[in-house]
Amino acid sequence: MSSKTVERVDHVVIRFAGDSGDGMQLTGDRFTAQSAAQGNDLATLPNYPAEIRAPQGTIAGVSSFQVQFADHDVNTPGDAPDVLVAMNPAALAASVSDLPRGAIVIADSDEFTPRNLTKAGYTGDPLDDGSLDSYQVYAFPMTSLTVEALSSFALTKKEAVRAKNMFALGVVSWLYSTPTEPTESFIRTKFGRKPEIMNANLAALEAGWSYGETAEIFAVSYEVAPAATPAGTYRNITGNMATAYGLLAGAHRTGLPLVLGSYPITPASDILHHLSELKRFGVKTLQVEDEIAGITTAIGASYGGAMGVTTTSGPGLALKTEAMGLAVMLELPLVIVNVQRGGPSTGLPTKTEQADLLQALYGRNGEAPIPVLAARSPNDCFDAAVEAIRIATTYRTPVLLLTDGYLANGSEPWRIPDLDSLPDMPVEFASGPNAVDADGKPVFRPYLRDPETLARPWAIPGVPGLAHRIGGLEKADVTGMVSYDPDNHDRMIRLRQAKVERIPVPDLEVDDPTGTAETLVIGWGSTYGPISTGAQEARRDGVEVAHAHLRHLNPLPANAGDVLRRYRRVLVPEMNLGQLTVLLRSRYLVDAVGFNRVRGLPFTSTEIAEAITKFAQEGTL
Amino acid sequence: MSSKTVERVDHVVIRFAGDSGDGMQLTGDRFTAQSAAQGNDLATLPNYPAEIRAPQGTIAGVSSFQVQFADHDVNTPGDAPDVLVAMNPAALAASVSDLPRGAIVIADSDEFTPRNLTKAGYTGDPLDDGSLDSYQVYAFPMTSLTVEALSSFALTKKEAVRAKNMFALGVVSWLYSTPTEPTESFIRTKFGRKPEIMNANLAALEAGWSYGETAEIFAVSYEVAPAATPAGTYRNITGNMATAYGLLAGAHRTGLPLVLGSYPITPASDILHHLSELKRFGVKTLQVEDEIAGITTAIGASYGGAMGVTTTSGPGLALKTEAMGLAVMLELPLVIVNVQRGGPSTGLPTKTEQADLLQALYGRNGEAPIPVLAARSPNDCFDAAVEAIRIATTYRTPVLLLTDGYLANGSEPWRIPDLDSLPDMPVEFASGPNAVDADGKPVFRPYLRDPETLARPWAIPGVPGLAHRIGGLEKADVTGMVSYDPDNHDRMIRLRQAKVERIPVPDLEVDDPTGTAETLVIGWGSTYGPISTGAQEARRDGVEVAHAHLRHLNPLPANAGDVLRRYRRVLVPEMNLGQLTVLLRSRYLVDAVGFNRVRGLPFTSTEIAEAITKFAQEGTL
Amino acid sequence: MSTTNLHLDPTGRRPGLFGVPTLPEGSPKLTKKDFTSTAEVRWCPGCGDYAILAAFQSFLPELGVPRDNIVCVSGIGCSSRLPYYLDTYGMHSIHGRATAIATGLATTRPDLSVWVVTGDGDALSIGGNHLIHAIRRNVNMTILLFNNRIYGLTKGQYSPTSEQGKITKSSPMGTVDLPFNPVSLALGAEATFVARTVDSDRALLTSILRQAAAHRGTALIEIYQNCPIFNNGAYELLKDRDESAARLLRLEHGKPVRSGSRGVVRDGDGGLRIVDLDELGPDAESRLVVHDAHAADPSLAFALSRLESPEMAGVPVGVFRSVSRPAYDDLVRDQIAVAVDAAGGPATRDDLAALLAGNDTWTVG
Amino acid sequence: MSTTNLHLDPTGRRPGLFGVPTLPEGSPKLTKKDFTSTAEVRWCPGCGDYAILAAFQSFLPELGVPRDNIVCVSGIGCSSRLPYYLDTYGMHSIHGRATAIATGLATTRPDLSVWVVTGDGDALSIGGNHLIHAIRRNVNMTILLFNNRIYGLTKGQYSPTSEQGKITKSSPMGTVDLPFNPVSLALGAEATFVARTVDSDRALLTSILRQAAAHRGTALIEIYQNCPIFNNGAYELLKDRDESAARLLRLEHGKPVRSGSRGVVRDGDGGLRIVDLDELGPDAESRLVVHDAHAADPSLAFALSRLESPEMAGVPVGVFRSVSRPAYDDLVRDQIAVAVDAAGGPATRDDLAALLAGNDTWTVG
Ligand SMILES: Cc1ncc(C[n+]2csc(CCOP(=O)(O)OP(=O)(O)O)c2C)c(N)n1
Ligand SMILES: Cc1ncc(C[n+]2csc(CCOP(=O)(O)OP(=O)(O)O)c2C)c(N)n1
Ligand code: SF4
Ligand code: SF4
Ligand SMILES: [Mg+2]
Ligand SMILES: [Mg+2]
Repeated sequence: MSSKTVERVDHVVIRFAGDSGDGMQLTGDRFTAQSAAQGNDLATLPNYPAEIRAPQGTIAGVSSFQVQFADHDVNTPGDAPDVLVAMNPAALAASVSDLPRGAIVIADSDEFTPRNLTKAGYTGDPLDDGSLDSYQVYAFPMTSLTVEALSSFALTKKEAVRAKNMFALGVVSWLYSTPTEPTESFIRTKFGRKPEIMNANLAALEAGWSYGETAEIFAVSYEVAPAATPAGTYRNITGNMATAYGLLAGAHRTGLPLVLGSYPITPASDILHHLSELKRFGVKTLQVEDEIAGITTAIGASYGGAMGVTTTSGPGLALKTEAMGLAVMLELPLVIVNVQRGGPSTGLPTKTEQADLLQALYGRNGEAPIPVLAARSPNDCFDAAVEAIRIATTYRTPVLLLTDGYLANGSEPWRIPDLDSLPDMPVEFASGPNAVDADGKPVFRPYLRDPETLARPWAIPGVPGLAHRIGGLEKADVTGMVSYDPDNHDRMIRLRQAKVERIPVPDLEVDDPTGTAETLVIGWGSTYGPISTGAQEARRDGVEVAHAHLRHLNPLPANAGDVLRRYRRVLVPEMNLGQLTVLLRSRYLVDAVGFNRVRGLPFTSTEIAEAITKFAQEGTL
Repeated sequence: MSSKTVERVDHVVIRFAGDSGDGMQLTGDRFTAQSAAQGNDLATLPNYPAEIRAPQGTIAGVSSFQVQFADHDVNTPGDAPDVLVAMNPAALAASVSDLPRGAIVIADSDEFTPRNLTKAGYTGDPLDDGSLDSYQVYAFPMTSLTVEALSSFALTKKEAVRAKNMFALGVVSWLYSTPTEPTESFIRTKFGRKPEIMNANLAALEAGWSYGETAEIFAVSYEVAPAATPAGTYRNITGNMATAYGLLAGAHRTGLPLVLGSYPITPASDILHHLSELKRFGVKTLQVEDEIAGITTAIGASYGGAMGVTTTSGPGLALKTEAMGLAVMLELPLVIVNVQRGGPSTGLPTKTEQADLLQALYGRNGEAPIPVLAARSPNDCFDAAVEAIRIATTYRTPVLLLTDGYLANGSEPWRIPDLDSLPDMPVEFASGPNAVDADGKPVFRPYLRDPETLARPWAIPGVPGLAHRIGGLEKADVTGMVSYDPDNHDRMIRLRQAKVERIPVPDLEVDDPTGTAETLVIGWGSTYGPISTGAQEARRDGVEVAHAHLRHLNPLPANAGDVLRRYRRVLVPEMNLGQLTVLLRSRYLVDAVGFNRVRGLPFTSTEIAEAITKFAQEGTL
Repeated sequence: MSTTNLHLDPTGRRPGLFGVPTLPEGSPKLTKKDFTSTAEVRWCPGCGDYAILAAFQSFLPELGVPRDNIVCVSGIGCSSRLPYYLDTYGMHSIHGRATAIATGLATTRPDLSVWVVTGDGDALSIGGNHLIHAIRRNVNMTILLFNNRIYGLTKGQYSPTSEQGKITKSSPMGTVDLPFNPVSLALGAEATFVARTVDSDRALLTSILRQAAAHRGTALIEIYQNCPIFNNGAYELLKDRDESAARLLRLEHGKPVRSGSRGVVRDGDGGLRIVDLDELGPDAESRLVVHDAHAADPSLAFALSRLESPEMAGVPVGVFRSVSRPAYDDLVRDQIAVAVDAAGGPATRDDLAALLAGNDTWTVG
Repeated sequence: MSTTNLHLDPTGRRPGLFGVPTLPEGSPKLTKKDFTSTAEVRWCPGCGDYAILAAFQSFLPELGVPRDNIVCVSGIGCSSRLPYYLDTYGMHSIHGRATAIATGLATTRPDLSVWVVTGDGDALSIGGNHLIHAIRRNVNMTILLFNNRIYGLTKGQYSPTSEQGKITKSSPMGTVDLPFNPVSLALGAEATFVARTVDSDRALLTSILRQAAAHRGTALIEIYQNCPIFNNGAYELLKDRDESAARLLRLEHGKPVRSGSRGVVRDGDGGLRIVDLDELGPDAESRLVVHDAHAADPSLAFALSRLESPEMAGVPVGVFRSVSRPAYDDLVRDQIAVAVDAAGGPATRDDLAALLAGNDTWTVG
């Protein structure tokens, strides 16, 4: 035990950055688990190139993982890193402009070779030339230190070098006093069948920690106390995993088997991967030929009495729109998960964005209303997925759940829910006649609606006596026969609309600490973190601002209009050109003003705070 | 010449109705041509079942064609027929509720057999039982009269019976004094190679005319004087044909060859049919495997330097949305024609609707702005298609042209334009470097924009020295390289948006005869006829109302906000649940109120007039 | 005719209707009428679809399956209206997607007998991809492909099976696209069961339906169907009594391939050829190709499929190929069963709770 | 090597590059470098795509076509990034649609040499329909299908060519889908030119590219490509020097199909079989199947395509089929030429005016 000072800090933002091959996502992920395990609250932002392997050593090839951990509630991965771990010059070059003065830079000096410096666009060596003077730079030869530490193992040089990320993790773990046990047990599980590699990784981790402790280069080390989170058992979870688990748990509560029809697409594929691990739970995952088959196999599954789900991202959603119209006409339960990414077209596949809202609401031929909801944080994906299934099964309708690339890959601690706390949502299939015909004979009317929910019966094949035909042509009210009757069409259009509009959704809550704010900032989806944090920052600067966040985009909460009209000024930050703004303005005729950034990255809380401040004071941006 | 009275009337609405096999569309079409040839203004409404042949004799199997012809400007096919030609009981049953008191009913009594009456749902014979007492009923055995008239021809009975529609046309032509020459020459051309059939049809037509003249059953005959239309040469044209010709004429003015990639779909297929007849004009039509191939082959054609076009209807548009995003990213000219039909899903394929507006505006992943325009009448499809090509080529952008089933199949007289009167819109391909690089070397920058139009150069393969790569990933400004840079993405999103927003479109014109109306009725697309007529009717009833009609839905005319805000009340009739209403409210924050009917049929001018009157007086509907 | 039990699995190899319930012992036999819905049939007079519908309705009682366990999924087209006329569960879906919908349904419900009705446009144009993928996966469904070589419902444009040079509304100078041969395409896509028949040959269609029902996996039946309105007489040569005898090569497993006085022999270039038997001399019969529908290698079936053109000189009908390969949906269910077994039984509520918790938890408070 | 002139049409039959301009007489020969763009190549170290790119860039100068008349269209996938690395016109389009885009382009521009680069997912999964339709139409394009039997770009899910039982991120218990054999599928879709090669065999790839370029219509080249990251060693058996000699059956037109001590003979069931030559006795050579790439009937080519499985015991590489059939885009243009000729020349402004007027006009005023 060394006797160095340990300083308490309330939050830290660390960015691990290196070449795509350097294992930075894993490193960040492990650090996150460690910090979570010691009870910090946290939020993460993985960021990597669209190529599998962009050219080594270049800025385009940099992969990074940022995590903010704190002794209090945090909702964003932080705007500016307090610590940058730069495994090569390109990683430094890509991040340096994000660093605040005084930030710590930990660099692998082995990698600062002339060749790598040139690849990163440096003419000199930043570790030497004074250009980093405003930071605390700790450069040491991580690669060779790792290789040296592993010299006793039967490894090739390449294999030994590959463990340098664990060395880096060891150093940072020491620096922030985070326990390495979770990583150790992870390494044991992951490399259980390759003991040499397992031990080497453990040794590298250990070596990094010892290096921090003994090498006398760090003047102090830090400690972040656990956050005062509600009692419960926690785990760390990404949005995609939470979505997968939410779908499973939702299906469980309905009693229906879960069937996924899907086609891989970044950043949604992990939902497919997670669900395909759940065969034990009876989950069927059909990886099919394209997105159209994804949704139509799911429709086939729902028709058969399963909970049909399809998952995709932007371009895939575009391909599903025709079949979504069929699902509207069939009035069968279906959940479509769209993990939004940068668009238009192929756009920025690995980046985040929220520009599919209007597509979700309106992107179908004809009047084809679909409930739309959006998750606000990685772990909220779980609840939102359960809610999507609840709505789909209760109202017999396709439901669109929007998440995004940031939620999908970002992670945060999640209090593991008690299954009994989930809504109870048993499903009843039609089992017999539900009407009588003109002659008083009992008959089955597939489009006779529940007067309260307007849901039609769900009559699955195999039930004696209920055989009926459904399809994409307009249906006659009640009987479900094909009908070209003008008045019937108008009635059915309005019934389908009413069914969705009448879904009761929770009132919009407003966070308005003083109760006297005249400015409302309202958002939806993954901007919850930056907006709530930004609002707090603005309040700290003396700006009165209220914050409301929409989960239900269709239907909107009944009180939304009242809320909006209560404020003199309404600001709508969105990672698009103003899509919620369109919705709110048209619905409530309030002069909502958009604060729009479409950069493929989440907002920083600082930019939100600045926008709020300016808008609250000047009424414009 | 008989000496019966000929009465002048200013307009007449005739509906020809019969079984799907009775040739009513042809009959209506021919009568239209005759009336057009004598200089009447007119508008038509064909209406037929979605099945190729719905069961004979049933109401579901009725096919009808309605035409209004007049001695003045008319914009609708009329609300209620003055004359119904009913070739069988089902045709009568399907139409009788639309007839005003005193209307003329001409029926083929041969078809009023017990079997047919039952099929049509009659328990008695309406020709006998007094139920038609409020109409002027002329029932005579058209079938046997036709067979008799053709007894000298070497025809089977079936062949002879098939000519009864010409007999009916002859009768009606006599009754309204319309010249049969256009029909005669049509018959000669159509059956030129089957002289027996040709002569039989001519004879049946003649027999019908003579029957009217000699049979003493009609007390009077009528005459509708020519309308005072602007000087020029006219023809009758349907919306689909006008669209096809507009595309050809537009391409002609740009100097580009026209290439259509399409997949058949009702009611858009006729555009494909018309264009596939135009090989002589160098038009290439590729009927491909699906709608996605339709748009992507068109993109390939545009990339190669042709005017790429794709045509479809609702469900097909839904399938094209992903590729529309690609076209936005590529910034290449492309015209997408969407002939709207009843939705959602397969919906009502042969019926009209205008519920694809929001899909047109917003139905793509990411921010993917596309100019959208809508034709207002069958012949306006020509001008709108020319305009679509002008915008596509000038701004290097996909353009969406909306028509609908009513326009597509409806027809009206069209003053044949002088080709020189069409806008001049030559296209210049890039031919050499357009910039210099850092070293002063001339280089080609595929995304360097024209400062005025923001269009990028159109550099087609084959031009030496301009080789470059484009694609669906985000492009770097100016260079067009792939870029994941956050600021570049934001900039490009805004540039693409600005390019579309800055397209100059003509100001919105308002028809406000007194200049003092406080109520504005505003519409778009094919509702022009019923709304303008309805507004006139309302004015006749003393209601002051202004009418404006949008052709450009994106971008909207610069003065649209001013216009809307000038009126105390704004009414928006639409054949959907209020899609333009969403747009106007969100854009201009005016409390526009929708008047919505989604019946698969055009509005009647009467219902518009009533809505206007109520809304102008009470402020609500 | 087959006496296989279509439902039970005594041998370990699953028969066609494995898992689908049978009618209760002693319950009255179903008849064609039981399979006739009340909806009015809306095809044109003379349409070949009528004959197919009638044969199908008459055949269905043979399955011995309760009506309610039969589902008919279709796309869009004249042919795709068929589900409305069948008094079973049915879905008239969207254009081209019936096979994908049926894939989802079959995988979800082993107790259903799933039928797909589609047209040449629906299956081979817009739906081509789903078709070939269903076939390679071998999903339990029988596909009735009504091939009238035209788009009927949209009023007469050429389809992917229209002969080259065909004049239609969208090809006034004749088409330039070479048509697909659906049998060859299916064999290229790893089909386990492919057959062809003609609308008017009820006996053959019925026998093929029977064999298809006995087949586990995807069975594709191409049915030459006349569209009197837009493509009348497309198969006239095969319907004329004299002509058809000469032109139709009725495939029977284990029998030489022949038709009247002509037979099929191997050709020099690796394919097959139709020759007059006289030409072959005295041992003609023995030199004819013997049909082997169960051959592991699809090459013979493929070679037979090539005989159809040009101009229907010899058109093989019957079952080209019928081999056994595990069905996709069975395998999906088997994997789940294995996973459940391996874990010691179906997942419980606690298992779900454990899953949600994972291995890396911490507890607060 | 072929000495055909790829550009001119002395015989009436259009050669591969008919209509595409040649480099001006005497202009300097192009080299690989001329076809190398400045974009950084972004594939993983060791990816098979590098070798294919290099072979392709080295081959292109042979065409004698100005760089600017060459267009490379791709879909989405690792492989589909290739156009960025080629200094020609190029389009990296959307997933699965490259063949359809190329169809539009080829039909519009007879003066371009059109190449499509695609992957097993891009071409056979989402793009399967466009692929088979391009093939049946025989549109002028050469398709390089990089088959690594995996979805590379999306990080390792199984593809339609992954072997059954393959464990991937989306198939933790192994896949249950039977893979496509791309050569069989193409032949079933009426292909006129189909070939197969291996990324590492530059000579073979180059020779196939040469033959494909000489072909008029759609040429499909399946290239076995290694993905060291997500499916390493998929073709290891074919790359090992000893193993590959035994396993690769190099198809050459007019030559017996053999590999080392083994050869291909006809099998009883209509297909082909690989046997040891010793087994065949003294006249072994003469009993081997002789490859006929130009056979009008695709049955032999199809039978050869079936040899690939199981387990790559004998994998035919080279050109399976190369036959002449008019290309779709030529026919489209020909029809236009005929229509123009029939009308006495290209339509004039007056013809357009007359068209707009039609036959049924009236005049007011
Ligand atoms: C997405 C979409 N595109 C196009 C159509 C129009 N459409 C309906 S059926 C059909 C083709 C029908 O041909 P086929 O499948 O051969 O059936 P048939 O009518 O000949 O029985 C087409 C193009 C549609 N309904 N949906
Ligand atoms: C519409 C759409 N769906 C899904 C994707 C995601 N995606 C991109 S490439 C790809 C598969 C790539 O596999 P393959 O074609 O074999 O190419 P490889 O990367 O192996 O070279 C997928 C599923 C996409 N870009 N667009
Ligand atoms: S159009 Fe042809 S296929 Fe369709 S119903 Fe009529 S006859 Fe049958
Ligand atoms: S993931 Fe595989 S196919 Fe893609 S670049 Fe890397 S090695 Fe090549
Ligand atoms: Mg058909
Ligand atoms: Mg691949």
